[in-house]
Amino acid sequence: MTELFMLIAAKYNYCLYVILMMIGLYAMIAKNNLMKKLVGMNIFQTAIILFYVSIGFKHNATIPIIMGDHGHGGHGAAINAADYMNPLPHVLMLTAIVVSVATLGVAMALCVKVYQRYQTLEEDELRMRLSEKIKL
Amino acid sequence: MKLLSLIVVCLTGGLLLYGTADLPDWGDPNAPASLHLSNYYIENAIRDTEVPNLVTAVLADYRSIDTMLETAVVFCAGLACFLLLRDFTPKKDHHYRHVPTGVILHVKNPDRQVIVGNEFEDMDKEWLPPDTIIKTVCRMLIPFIQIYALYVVAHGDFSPGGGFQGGVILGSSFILLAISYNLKYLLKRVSEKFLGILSAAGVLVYMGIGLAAMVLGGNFLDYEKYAPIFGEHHIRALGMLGVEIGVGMSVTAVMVIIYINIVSEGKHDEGL
Amino acid sequence: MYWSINLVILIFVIVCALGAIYVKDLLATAILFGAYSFMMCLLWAIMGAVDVAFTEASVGAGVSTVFFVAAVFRTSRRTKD
Amino acid sequence: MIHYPAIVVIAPLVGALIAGILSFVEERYAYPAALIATGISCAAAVRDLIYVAGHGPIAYHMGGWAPPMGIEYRIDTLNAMVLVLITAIAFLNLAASWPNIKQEMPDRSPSFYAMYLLFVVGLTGVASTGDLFNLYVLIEITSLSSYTMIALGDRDRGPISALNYVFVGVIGASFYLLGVGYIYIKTGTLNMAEFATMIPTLQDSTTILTAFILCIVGVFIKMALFPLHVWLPNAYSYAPVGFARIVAPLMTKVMVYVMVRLMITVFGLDYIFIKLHIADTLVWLGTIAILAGGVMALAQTNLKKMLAYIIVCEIGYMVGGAWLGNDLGLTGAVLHILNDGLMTFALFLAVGNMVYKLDRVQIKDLKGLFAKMPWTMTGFVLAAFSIVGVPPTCGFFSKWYLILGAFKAGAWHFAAALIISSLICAVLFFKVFEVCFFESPDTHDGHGSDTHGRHTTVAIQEAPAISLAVLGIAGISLIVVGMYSKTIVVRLIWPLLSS
Repeated sequence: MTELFMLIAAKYNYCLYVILMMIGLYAMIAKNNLMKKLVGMNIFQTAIILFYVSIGFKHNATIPIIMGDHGHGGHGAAINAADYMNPLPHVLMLTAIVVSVATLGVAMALCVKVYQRYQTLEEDELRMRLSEKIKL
Repeated sequence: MKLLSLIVVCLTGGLLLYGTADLPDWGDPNAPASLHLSNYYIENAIRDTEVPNLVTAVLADYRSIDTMLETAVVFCAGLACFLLLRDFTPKKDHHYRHVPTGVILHVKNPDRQVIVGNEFEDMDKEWLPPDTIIKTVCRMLIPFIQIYALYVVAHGDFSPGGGFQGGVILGSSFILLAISYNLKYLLKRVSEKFLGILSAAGVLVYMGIGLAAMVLGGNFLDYEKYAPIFGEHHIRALGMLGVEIGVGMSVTAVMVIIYINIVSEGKHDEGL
Repeated sequence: MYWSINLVILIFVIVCALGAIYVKDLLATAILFGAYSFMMCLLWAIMGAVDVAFTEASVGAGVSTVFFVAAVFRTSRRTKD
Repeated sequence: MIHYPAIVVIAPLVGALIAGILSFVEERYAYPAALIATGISCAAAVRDLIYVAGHGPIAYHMGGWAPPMGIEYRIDTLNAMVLVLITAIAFLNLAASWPNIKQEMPDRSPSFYAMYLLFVVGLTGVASTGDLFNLYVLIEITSLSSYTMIALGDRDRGPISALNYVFVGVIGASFYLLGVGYIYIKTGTLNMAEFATMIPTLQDSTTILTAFILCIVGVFIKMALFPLHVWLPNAYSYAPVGFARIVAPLMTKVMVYVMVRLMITVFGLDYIFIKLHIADTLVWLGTIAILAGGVMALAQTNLKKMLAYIIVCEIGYMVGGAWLGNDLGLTGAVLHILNDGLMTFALFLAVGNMVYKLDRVQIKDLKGLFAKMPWTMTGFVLAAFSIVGVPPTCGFFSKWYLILGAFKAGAWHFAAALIISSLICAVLFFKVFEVCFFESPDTHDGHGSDTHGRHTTVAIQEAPAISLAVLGIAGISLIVVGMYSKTIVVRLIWPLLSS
């Protein structure tokens, strides 16, 4: 049992991002209101960003900004890679956050347009009004 | 329906949890992720680009095509909100408030314009009493937000920050102006045409820097090729600064475009 | 030292996420969604991703909450479930 | 220094930005700017193809950095061919759909062209990038621009189908991003070629297995394979015609190209077919997709919905063919990307002309269309023959390779599904022809047949000349590609599989 606990303790960050992702996925599928689905979508995307950022983390390492004497043309003391965090996941996640905001903005515009046409954002009322429209 | 989705979600969750068993431990320095590529970045970024902030160095120089496509995504979102929501039908009725007496005029036909001078004040349908505290505080606050935003854009090389964050802060200062006063007040100062052109111009600045490198003989977005023009010293840092400014321009304009179109449903008359 | 702060913040994050989904009123969802983004920004600042935390704070907590409230202003505020 | 790989992607982006600015400044020049941009991109893609066919793959280092550090655009025969397909269809479609867009959205057509060009940027980028994360950003550009353009179509159903597409598309793209994360955590690199060299040492780690499953599921969702196709029929049938003509032939086919790229270069054929045992289940999935797509298409009354379900059926061909496990099947799948793109483009061109004139696409409203629109219908018939698989047209040859591959791999169910679906397509299209050809057009409905088929002389209300010209080009290209399919296969596809 302790081996399992050690396994979980060593990688608890990766287990927790799965829980967040599942909350987001559940909200996207099961929620009735379109805006709630949008919140679920954003939680889903932020959970993946959490996974990426926890890849770049190193114990007792500082933030990936090289300050002080190394700064002038690199002739300073040799930079030891172990005491700086991994910059690459941070770069990827800057892009992913801005993509999720852009998608959120477009989806919001679509929600407003749906509300303009059908005066509701509830999935079941929408389905009813859609089927009514076909009959007439 | 809810139970079915719960089962699906737990199933995928279980599969992913099973997948995490083989992952390297969280945060140990010699996990494969932080050995191969990132060590190169940490050790050589200073020598290649003289930019202390590694994230900006990788963002704007090693993987600069990523960031350009990223700015194209932001431009696409701004264009999308313009395309989807903007409707150009003129508004039928207008509300004017006579400032000295507080009488409200409700002008029905659109061609009878009332000059919005010192006496008459233009206002939205859901008229809110003019809250002087919010207006004065915001009027004082906004210039400092904008200066801070420009600092964030310019200082991306040394401290955490850069084009995206600075652009969003600058955009939110305009949004604050629209919230504290009303949307027409903002649109008088920042017209929709200016925002549309600014958002496209930002990405064009980014692209121009890349294409000029191509004309000068290097590959696309290769800042090294500017050396004969701008001198050898700090050439990549200069290239990155130019790119960050382009990103900041387009992100600012797009955030304001999205806000204006969502809040006024495309009619650009009344807002939050 | 990281271990404990991380866990506390992660619990806050999950509570905000569940709250944002289950609360009935959309404006409350918007505020909880902003809190969720802010908690994520704290989490990333602790994990050393300073640029990402800055972006998430300004973009996630800042602008998307404004878009959310603007969209709720233009649509309805009550939700059934 | 050949810059063509960069020009193919950059030209539409410059065009999109200039069209974006022009839509505020000078609305008249937005359309010509868009035309020039796609023209340049198409010329650069053709130059690419000629160069690659001659001298082997190009590796274009973006920003001057070597591959693992910087991003690299690798162009080999496979994606040179797909790039030419994308840019040619983009250019022709832009020329043909000018009247349609003017009719559907008179007040905002310049910005529509800017969004259209962004969609082309995304597609060309997806087809030419050699970096895993860059592929995700490009998929985001394609999906973001297709969400908006789908919502601009039908006033009532457009936004809802676009919103459903947003939710499904985000789940698909995020699964792909998660797969790339699992790859990165295990190997530390994002470059496809470099990851392929690392795969042999990590063959049996579960992380790489989960990474593969996540990437493939993400691509399947974006590709609308059968169980995950729910968003496609609504999205494509309620989209504006000008846009449906480019998203229908290209979006799903480019995703099939991404799947083939993941199979061949990223994960490597031996890892997939020897290590994993999911090849035959995926062939079964392809078979089910073919049959279900065909059956559902039979039940449709709306012509556009019927074509959308035929796309779902075609995707089943390609997925099944690619996973057969032998080179014949893979050749068939890759050739089918090219052929199916052309066929669907020609079909939607014809449908676009009909919608331009009739504005209703229920099958029962298409009475007497042969008389009214002879040229459009000939194009439609040619494309229909190609989908069914009549020899001179290109559809037959790719189906031929797929069936050969199926026999060689002993996948009888797949071969049977191929033949049955050809029959189903035949039934589908003859149902449409019967309505268009034999029922007389303008008699009051109901007992129109008492004039026992006397053809009243009906005024020919043809679609505008430009659309007909493009339809003609598409039709001729169907036959030409059919004729030259042998050379295409030998020169382009086999060197790829041998490596």
